[in-house]
Amino acid sequence: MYNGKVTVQYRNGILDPQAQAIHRAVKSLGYDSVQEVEQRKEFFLKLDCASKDQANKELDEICQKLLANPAIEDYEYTVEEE
Amino acid sequence: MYNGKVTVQYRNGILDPQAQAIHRAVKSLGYDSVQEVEQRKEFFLKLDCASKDQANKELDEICQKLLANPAIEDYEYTVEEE
Amino acid sequence: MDNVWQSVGLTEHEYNTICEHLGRKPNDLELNMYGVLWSEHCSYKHSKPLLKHFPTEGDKVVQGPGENAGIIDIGDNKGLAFKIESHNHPSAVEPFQGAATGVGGIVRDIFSMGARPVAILNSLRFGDIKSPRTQYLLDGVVSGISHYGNCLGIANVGGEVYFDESYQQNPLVNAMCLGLVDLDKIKKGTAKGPKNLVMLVGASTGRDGIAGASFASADLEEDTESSRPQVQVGDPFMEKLLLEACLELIDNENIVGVQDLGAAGLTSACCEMAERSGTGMKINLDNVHLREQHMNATEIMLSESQERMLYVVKPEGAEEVKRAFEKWDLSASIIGEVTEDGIISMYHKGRLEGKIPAKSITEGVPVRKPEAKKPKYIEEMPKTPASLGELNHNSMWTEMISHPNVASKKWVYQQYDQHVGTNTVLSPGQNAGVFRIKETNKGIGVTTDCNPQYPYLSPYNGGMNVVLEAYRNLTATGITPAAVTDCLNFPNPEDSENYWVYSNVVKGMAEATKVLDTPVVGGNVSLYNEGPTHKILPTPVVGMVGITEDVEKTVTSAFKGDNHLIYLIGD
Amino acid sequence: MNFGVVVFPGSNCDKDAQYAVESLGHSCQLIWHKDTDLPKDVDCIILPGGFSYGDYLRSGAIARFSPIMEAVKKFAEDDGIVVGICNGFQILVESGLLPGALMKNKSTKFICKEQSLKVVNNKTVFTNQYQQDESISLPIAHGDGNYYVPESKYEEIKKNNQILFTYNDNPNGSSYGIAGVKNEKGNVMGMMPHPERAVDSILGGEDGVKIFQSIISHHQGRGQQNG
Ligand SMILES: Nc1ncnc2c1ncn2[C@@H]1O[C@H](COP(=O)(O)OP(=O)(O)O)[C@@H](O)[C@H]1O
Repeated sequence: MYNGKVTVQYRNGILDPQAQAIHRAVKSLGYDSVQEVEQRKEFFLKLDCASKDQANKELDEICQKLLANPAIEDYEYTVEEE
Repeated sequence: MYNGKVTVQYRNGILDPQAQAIHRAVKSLGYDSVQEVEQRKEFFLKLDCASKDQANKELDEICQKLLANPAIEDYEYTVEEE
Repeated sequence: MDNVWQSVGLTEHEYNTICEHLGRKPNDLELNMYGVLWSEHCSYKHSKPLLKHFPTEGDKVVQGPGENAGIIDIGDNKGLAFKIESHNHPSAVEPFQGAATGVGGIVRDIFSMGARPVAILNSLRFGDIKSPRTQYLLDGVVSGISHYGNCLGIANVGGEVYFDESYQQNPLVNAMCLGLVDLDKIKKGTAKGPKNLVMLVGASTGRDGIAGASFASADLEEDTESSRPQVQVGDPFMEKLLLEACLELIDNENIVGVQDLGAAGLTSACCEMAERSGTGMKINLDNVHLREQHMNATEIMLSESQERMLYVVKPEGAEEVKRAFEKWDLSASIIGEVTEDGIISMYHKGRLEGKIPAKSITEGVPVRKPEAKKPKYIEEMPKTPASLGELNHNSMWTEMISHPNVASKKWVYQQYDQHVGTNTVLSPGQNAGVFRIKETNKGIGVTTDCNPQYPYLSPYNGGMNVVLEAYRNLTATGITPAAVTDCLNFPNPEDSENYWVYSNVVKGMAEATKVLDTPVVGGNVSLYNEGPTHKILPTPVVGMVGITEDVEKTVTSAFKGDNHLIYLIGD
Repeated sequence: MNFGVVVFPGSNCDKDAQYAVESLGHSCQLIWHKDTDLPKDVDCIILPGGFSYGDYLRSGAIARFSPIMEAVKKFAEDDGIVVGICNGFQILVESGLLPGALMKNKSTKFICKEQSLKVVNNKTVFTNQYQQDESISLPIAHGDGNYYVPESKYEEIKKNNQILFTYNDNPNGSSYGIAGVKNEKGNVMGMMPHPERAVDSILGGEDGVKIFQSIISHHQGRGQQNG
């Protein structure tokens, strides 16, 4: 069994409306110290693959096809044997 | 300046319909090897605080008040000096 | 907790009654089932005698109180199913999910009757608008309603938002849903015919909301983190699939009965269905599709996981029904069968875990009739109004129209899809919501109303007034009022002053609905709405529906042009 | 003319789209997302509004893998007319049939209101019944309607006249106020506003009718050319 971890975040230069809204909310709560807010998504997948290479390959495909939208997002992933 | 990193995830046993939907989608794409899907959010905040303690304190408050929903989510955070 | 009965929120007398019914002491599973079913939320033990005052019959009434929703006949073989329900305590703990699952619950009530949901409304009460807690609750509640209702694709056609200190610790979230059904296709929550199969459909069962009904039947305490049920997370997508699948099965003759799973989950669905038909059920809990491992019988029977329905199906049609759900990617598990013995027996891992007569659980509850005492504040109220002194009309005017209770609520309803379904003729912002019925000229009008000041100041007259206001809202748009559903939100009824107010408000509402010939065909009771220091004003929300034969003739409230005359009508 | 509306799990404007084209006198069939072939005789496919797959992960991200989408892509390659409304637009950008991406509204809130729009290009399959630069009003109802294109792409779609509608006062933060676009070839279009909700005066407006009439008129013209 392999544990895959994927992180997906907006590409540089794309304004993330949700992160901006959080930043505004943090400020309105009085935390003026906060200069920047970013967020990203993490996915954890358990893969029952024959080899680590296979798990890497499948995970990369899943990221490309589904988990990230290449028009606006970048992704990274790691695979570890359980 | 301090870099705060927060991770927020659903508590154990709480239904995560989104993770379920992603899991089903992955399967329907033919990736039968995938046994489990979980997701969580990460936030990155830059805090302009006088001390690390102060940054820790503010970040903890922000997590409780805003970033995490204590009724259904757990959070963790770390603070590093930049 | 010193006594077993207290641990599940019952009195010693109630516990003894249970022992009599069973002829023995209940085991843990049974006691917990009684605890939720005999909670106020499920049993109406404080309210039954009062609800008898309401008129429930009329020419148009097809289904009165007692089923998942009331139904009136609107002509052309069509019925209008509608009901209002509260989700107050869950929304106080987790506003987004609490409000969202409130919408989910009321919508299931409607489509479980075989009706296609076409409109929703919501009636909301919060404390001081300036307090951060109110803003947090308000934002969460509105987002939750928006999230769930929009995803289902049911148009929001109206509602209310009202602010008053008394709701500071205990906000109110009431949701109403209306649906259309062919009169010959109404489904009911019955479990007729021994050997018929019991099928659980929809979401898997987790440990969500265990004991939620008891939680709704106690005062909100300051910090009840540990005693709080696990918050239920709603999945509107799952509900949408369930809705479509259920309506696709409307003509299937193998379906005997349908019931949604709400408060007290499988426990109340099994008992109510069996009780209505004088039957029992043999349930095998091993067949319930679970989300979490190692759940015991009590947890499975009490879980309030959302987006689930219970079907009773003829054995020969079971496969076909299952396939219909599978088309929509829904799980359907056969979890038992109907029996003749009138007993709900539950098996888990090959063991008989509990046995309860279906009747005792819904009918056996001893009615509570607390003492009623006229409140001191009413006794002490001055008989003549205080003098207002010199009035500055300009500032009075500005103050009034900028008061949060009077100002536009567009910032709320703009977050709700008001037009999906392409039927909405009058959308939020008008006196009442109106939607057309395609293929006819007819329209349905609906409003929810309650200005709690009136029932507070004069319970009987105020109760009448709430009904009258709803009536005026409908007539002002050109709709003929037809029937009512109500949500009685009150504080703890065991307090004799509260109970006096509660009973007088209900009597006033009953009188008004009788005189106006708008029978009450369904509703919901939510008592114990108070926090450590604040209790809510009496808030009997009225949801009134009506009909117009020509929807083109409905009118909006805006001034339409220069030189038009303005009339003031009435006393 | 024959329309087909795809029903995804979670679609909720499918019947509205059907009702709209039928009320204009044309036939329309609903197409189940698990089908692999389109009905033989359809002339225009509509991907309707709603919350396909609950909008989980990203709006449209899961629906684009529905079995029927292969056939829809093929239909588009063969010059078939494809319209995505709201969630349908999101599905089209996720499947790469249209440029750009749709993100959460700038306010992060769902917005339902009447919205004033400008017809930026009236020489298309979808807009030929409008006047150039005409101001029209259509309902919007979306949480993820914030259209994103990077500047370089914007220059490209602008040069190709692919922008069909822009918002008169940008309600959701969309790049360059874009409310609707078509593909380069001109047979696939997506828009966030709901024309199918604006075909009946009793519901408040009829400005959506011309979109359907444009498609119909184009189709009839094409029929005449062919034969
Ligand atoms: N929570 C809400 N959801 C939907 N519509 C609402 C809501 N609150 C208020 N509205 C709408 O705003 C309008 C004004 O509400 P309200 O001030 O309660 O009116 P009135 O007291 O005249 O009935 C009504 O059309 C009502 O339907």
